[in-house]
Amino acid sequence: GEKDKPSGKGGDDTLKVVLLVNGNLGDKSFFDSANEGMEMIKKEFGATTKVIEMGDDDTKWQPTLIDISEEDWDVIIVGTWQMKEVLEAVAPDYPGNKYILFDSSVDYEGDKYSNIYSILYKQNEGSFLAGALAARITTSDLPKADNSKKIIGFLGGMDVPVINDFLVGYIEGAQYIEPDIKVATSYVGDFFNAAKGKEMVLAQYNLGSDIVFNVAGQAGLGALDAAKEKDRYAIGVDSDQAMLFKDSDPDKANLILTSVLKRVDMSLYRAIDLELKGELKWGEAEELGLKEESIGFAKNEFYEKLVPEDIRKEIDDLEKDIIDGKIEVTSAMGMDTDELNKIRNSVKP
Amino acid sequence: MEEIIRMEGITKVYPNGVVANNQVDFSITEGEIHALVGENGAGKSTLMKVLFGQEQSEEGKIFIRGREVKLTSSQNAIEHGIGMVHQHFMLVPSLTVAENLVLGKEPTKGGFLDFDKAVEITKELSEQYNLIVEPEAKVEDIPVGKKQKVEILKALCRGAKILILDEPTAVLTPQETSELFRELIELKNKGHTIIFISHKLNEVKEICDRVTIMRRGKNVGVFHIDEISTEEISNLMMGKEMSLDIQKKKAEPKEPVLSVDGLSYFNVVGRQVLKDVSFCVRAGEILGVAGVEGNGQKELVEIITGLQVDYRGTINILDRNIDKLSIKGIRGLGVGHIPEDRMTYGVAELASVEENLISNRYDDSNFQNKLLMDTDTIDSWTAKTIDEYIIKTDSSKRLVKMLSGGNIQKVVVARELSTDPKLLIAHQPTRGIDVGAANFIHRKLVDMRDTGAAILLVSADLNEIMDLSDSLIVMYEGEIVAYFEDMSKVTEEELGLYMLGLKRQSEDEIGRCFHA
Amino acid sequence: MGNLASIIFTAEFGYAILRVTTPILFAAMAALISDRAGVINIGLEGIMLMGALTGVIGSAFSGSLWIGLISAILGGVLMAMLLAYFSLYLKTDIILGGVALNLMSSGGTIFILYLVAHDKGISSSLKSGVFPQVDIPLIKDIPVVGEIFSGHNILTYIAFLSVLVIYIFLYKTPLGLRIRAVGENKDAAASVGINVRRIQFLALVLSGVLAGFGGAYMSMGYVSWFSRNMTAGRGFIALAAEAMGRGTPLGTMLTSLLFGFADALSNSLQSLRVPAEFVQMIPYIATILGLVVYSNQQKPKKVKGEMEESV
Amino acid sequence: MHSESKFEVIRTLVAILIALLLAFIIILFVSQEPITAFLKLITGPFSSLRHFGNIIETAIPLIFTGLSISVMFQANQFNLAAEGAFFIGGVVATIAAIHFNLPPVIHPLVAIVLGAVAGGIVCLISALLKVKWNASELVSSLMLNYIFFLLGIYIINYFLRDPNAGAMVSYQFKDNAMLSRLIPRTRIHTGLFIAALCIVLMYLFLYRTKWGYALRMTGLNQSFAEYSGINTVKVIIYSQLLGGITAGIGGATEILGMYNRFQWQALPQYGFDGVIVAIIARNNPVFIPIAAFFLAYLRIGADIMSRYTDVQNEMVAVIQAVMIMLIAAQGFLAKYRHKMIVKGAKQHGKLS
Ligand SMILES: Nc1ncnc2c1ncn2[C@@H]1O[C@H](COP(=O)(O)OP(=O)(O)OP(=O)(O)O)[C@@H](O)[C@H]1O
Ligand SMILES: Nc1ncnc2c1ncn2[C@@H]1O[C@H](COP(=O)(O)OP(=O)(O)OP(=O)(O)O)[C@@H](O)[C@H]1O
Ligand SMILES: [Mg+2]
Ligand SMILES: [Mg+2]
Repeated sequence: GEKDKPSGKGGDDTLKVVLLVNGNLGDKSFFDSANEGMEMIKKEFGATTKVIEMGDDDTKWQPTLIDISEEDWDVIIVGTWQMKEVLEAVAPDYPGNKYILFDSSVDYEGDKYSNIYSILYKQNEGSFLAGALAARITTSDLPKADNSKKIIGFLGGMDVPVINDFLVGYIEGAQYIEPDIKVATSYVGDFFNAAKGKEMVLAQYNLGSDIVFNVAGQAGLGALDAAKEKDRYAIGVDSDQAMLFKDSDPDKANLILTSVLKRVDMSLYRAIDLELKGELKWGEAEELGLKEESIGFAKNEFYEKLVPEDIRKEIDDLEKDIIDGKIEVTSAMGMDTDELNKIRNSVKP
Repeated sequence: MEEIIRMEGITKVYPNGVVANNQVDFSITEGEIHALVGENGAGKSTLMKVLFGQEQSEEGKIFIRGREVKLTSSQNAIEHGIGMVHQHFMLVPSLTVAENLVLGKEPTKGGFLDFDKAVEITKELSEQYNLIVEPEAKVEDIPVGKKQKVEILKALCRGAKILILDEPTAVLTPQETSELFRELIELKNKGHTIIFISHKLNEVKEICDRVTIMRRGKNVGVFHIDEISTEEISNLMMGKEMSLDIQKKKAEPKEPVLSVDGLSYFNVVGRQVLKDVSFCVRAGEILGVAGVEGNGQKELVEIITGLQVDYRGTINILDRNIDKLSIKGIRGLGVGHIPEDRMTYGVAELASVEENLISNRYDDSNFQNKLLMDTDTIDSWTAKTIDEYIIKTDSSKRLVKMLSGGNIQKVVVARELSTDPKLLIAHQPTRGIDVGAANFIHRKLVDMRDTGAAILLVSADLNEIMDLSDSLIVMYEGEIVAYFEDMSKVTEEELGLYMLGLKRQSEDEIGRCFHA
Repeated sequence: MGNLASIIFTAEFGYAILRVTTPILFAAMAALISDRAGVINIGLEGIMLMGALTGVIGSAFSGSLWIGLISAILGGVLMAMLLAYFSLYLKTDIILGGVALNLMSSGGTIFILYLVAHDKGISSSLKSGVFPQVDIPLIKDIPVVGEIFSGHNILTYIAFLSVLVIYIFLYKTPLGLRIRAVGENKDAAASVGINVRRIQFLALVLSGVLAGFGGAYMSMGYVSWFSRNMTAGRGFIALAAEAMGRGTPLGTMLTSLLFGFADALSNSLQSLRVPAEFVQMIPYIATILGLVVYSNQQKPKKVKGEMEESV
Repeated sequence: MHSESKFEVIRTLVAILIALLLAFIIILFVSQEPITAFLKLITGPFSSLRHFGNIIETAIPLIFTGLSISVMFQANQFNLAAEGAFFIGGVVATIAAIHFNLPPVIHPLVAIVLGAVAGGIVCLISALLKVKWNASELVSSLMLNYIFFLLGIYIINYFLRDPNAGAMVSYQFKDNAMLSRLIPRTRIHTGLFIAALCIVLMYLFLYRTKWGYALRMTGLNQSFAEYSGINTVKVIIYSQLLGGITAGIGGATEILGMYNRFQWQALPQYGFDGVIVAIIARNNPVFIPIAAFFLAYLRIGADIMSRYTDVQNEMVAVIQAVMIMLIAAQGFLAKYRHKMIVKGAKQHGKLS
């Protein structure tokens, strides 16, 4: 469905921006965040915006992009790696259009895509901090931590690069603090089976981990349920999950120490802002991380309340080191399966 | 006597377009046994299903004791005191006799089924009408004759005063039949009215008061039984005169074609169904197998034709051991098989007449044209066969289920005989079909014998067995208990004694049927 | 392997099996009831999903858990009635009807969720309830046994209780007798004046009730929200469990537990070093193995044909 | 018989009309612009060559799975593993498309043949389980779908995954491996010819060869087939093998025609759609393309509607389901049909 119709062809000079979601809204993470970005763009810049959900059938994405490209839009936004090749196939046919690709980058060699701006996220930076925090917590003497075992947990949606980028950062952060840490890792197999996510996380808690980081979309909400059931700690992702449950389920919120935020909204807002100022670098990819505030680490009231000050201080220092480039976090992007397995297996409990 | 039921102008068209009843009037008076006869497909069952509320007619009215009623369901008819025993058993095999009996009007205690009460009801009823059954036996374990009784009790249990019996004797032995007749007379004396459908005109003559004759969906006459002869009835049924007895010359048996030696068989539950059975069928003879159903005939036929494996003993067809042969392999030796249950084994009712006719030779090389089937050859062969066997259908592409019972059986017979088999296993070849079609089939069997085929005829119909067989074996509890080399010396009554296990020949006498 | 043992031989694992089994058991009982009446209900997946959604909506708007449960059951029953109407009255092929029902539900639940909550993924903006966990007196104090059997969601107990109820219903009540008669030989049932269609309709409705319970457990017990496609194939698994259990309540319960065991195992094993894909296969492979082991031992009739083709 | 087929047409049309009416009513309730939305749904698919092309593109995989299901259903084998066979067909074609070096035309053909073999194996397992252990093929096939999905994902993940890609997808296919596009500005690919060929072959197989004959007789009455000497064990096996092969060809063709690398993350559901197509087409290969086209038309219409208006495309799942159930409803309009038959019987003088 649409959010708003573009007002007649050409004519007025309001900015017209369209977002194509290759999936559906309501994921409580990625696409919802992009949608919020569109709201901000509409509100702050008075732009005409529209959001189109293209559903899960990937054969429908290209026709939709072509349809939209033939309409009159100033900026067409698509996201994820899956849309990258679709965009590469379509964009050169419409040199007059401008496209933004988030969470992936087209292949700029050969100057073919001068009308595309790509945004990449350094989610590994955020999850590095999460890993460091988790390692500190599990060895601490906090009430719900089990400091006899150095095991922490990770729940991924699917075994795919973006998720593994989170995982690698998480493991690296944890090892930075506690070299012989163990990380129990499970993948739900999809991003919606919350019950399965819950089961898996319960199993991780049973294995002795006392804090679990979920990066599994809706399935990850099962992880938070498991935390509540077992009264153990959790780390959220994408949106600020503690605040999400603050009113509806305070017990749960009280266990979510922090969330790693992927601020698609901020990055889109930033891009349109730059575009209006005439500063956006078309034909290039930018990597945005902690520094650009496109990756965030939620420091909300629960974080303040639950995490002891000395640990918070340590995390702040780490964050600063990353922003300053003193710590460089390994990325799983482009890593082959063997290498990844080596990392995963090295910390398996 | 008062008229208890009157049906006026009943017209029933089935969804497939068959006009099964066409403006039928039908009436019965209280306390009579009324026969309903007609060829297969004449519309007898349909008319009765309309009366039982099971089928709704397009046109027509039904009156019970002069009052018009609308019968829209069996429940309705039951409430009006009508009960029906169907042509095919309507029982739930895994339930007990008592459960089957009370189904639909179960006795309860505190909301739960009252099993004891059900058994009690069954016992009472069974004693009252002298129809003896075992209430706690599972229906799947009891013999056919008993099932028939359960069916009748079912109707009585629901307070039926008018009983419709659709071909109740088709599956019974002479002894069972006369037992049933005694019970029917008793019911009649207790004030019940009975509608009796049968193809066996002598039975009709025996116990009925009046007879209604149907032909092609119409009522062609109602008579007092004393006013009409069986010949006249059958002429009216068929619309033309027809001779009923079969002309056949004496058999001249030659070498054995089928020899069965020491055959034993245990069924799935481990019961021994066949015990050391040995016999031969020779070229040019029809060997009849008489016996009450369930005495091993079915298994015998299934083993010889390859439908059943895991037996002990030796079976040779034309000197070839069939132990290692598939059904196809056995058929390849020149074996034809008219199965007992035509709707289960004999045809695929949703396939066309043509497709049904070629099922045992569809891969013959003369039906093949390289990779594809040669439709021209098949079409012309089919047309010829339909002609030869006088199968009534408007097209060879018509679905078999649209044919009448007699014509369906002709399709089976045509298919099995047209390969010119050296050995034909004919199992109940005319069960439940009309006289005309039955006669036709009997004549074909005799013709085949005359051209040198060996025929094993298994039938529960004694008339058929006595008329057709050249020699005869009788089976009882999985054993051969008698062998008659010459049929002229056998009487029906004597056969009955062997069939019921009351008499048994000596081993030597029996051994003569093994001609090897 | 030591690790494996340390996972399986724990009270938590036993507890997890019962928890994982609950929705499957409900659905398997639903499959059983309709199967015994002679109608295959492939639409269980969709019925359960709809129940999960309507339960959440009912609970959120009434603020009452029990109204939520009733809504879930109603949602399930409505879907089952739709299937029953089409397959029994309009003679739609029951397998196609089931497939269509699943299609309708997977899209329809999202459509309704969007209308109600303006969200296409998850109902977390609706404040729906969660069924309470209950401790069983006495049993809860027994070590290990108590940890495994006590403290479950109330719906888990209802699920296992339903096995007994269905057993009694099928074998000890008039209606159960009629359902079995209809399933085995509907002509026979019809001939004694039983309205076959009505019995089958009723069986499908009961099947909808049970699947509705299963749905309620998914969204108000297992987790506390509805999310798209959250039943994730449990309806199909239940069909397998029922087939494997050969249509008897007790057998079906055991096979559901077997699946629950396999699923719980796969959830736990992941944290160890086995590729995720293979671990996730365990429940399905277990089901197939179960089918093989438990399926009719009687050989298909004509194996002889394989030995030799012709003379 | 003639009036019979006339009736089928009428019933189908009425079913479609009712479903569309229902669609319109739902749209009235949920939309600010109901007329536009409805028009988009109906006319959208024909509004441009590209949209029409989308229908054909969508119909191609449906034809394959429809054929696959229909051949198995004709043999009375309720095997739903076409879903898994389609998926694994795509996976295996991917292996060939990435690892082989072959000339054009040959390359996709080899890939498709391998996909066919793999698809065949999937459905064959159900058949063997049934023949050996009497395990219900319906149930085992539902389980096999999951197993082969996971196996396929494992293969892609561990052996074919492109580490430079940002999602779990394979390397790109060799250029030679992909099926060429037929009509500019659409993605209609040469898979359409393969589909057409499969339809013809399947028709000839089922209705003109002895194996097809044996298969149909087994499906109509297995006892009859056995009694006639047909080796039904063989039929059970080859019907499902063939169903799997057809689905496998479908998966391979879809992957090589519509994608340049493997990127399915979940079962694409074409197997279940195949059930719908097959049943609407009454399991007859001749009607399969019509049914597939119709289903594809509906789905494209829904996409276009949701793209241009405020109606969610999920709504169409409801409409589709109702429409499908009505079309397949033998008893829908049965009274009217019966009247027609009685009238016909009267006209033919069968009633006096
Ligand atoms: N359910 C049905 N659907 C379609 N046609 C039917 C149906 N039942 C019977 N017929 C057809 O209606 C005609 C009359 O059938 P009916 O069973 O009433 O004959 P009948 O006199 O009882 O024959 P039989 O002696 O073989 O039992 C036949 O042509 C038969 O094929
Ligand atoms: N679906 C149908 N459409 C048209 N005609 C049919 C159909 N079904 C049966 N018929 C024909 O209607 C007539 C009456 O059918 P019925 O079954 O009563 O035959 P019948 O005269 O009893 O045959 P027979 O005496 O050989 O058993 C037959 O000629 C039969 O071929
Ligand atoms: Mg007839
Ligand atoms: Mg009859």
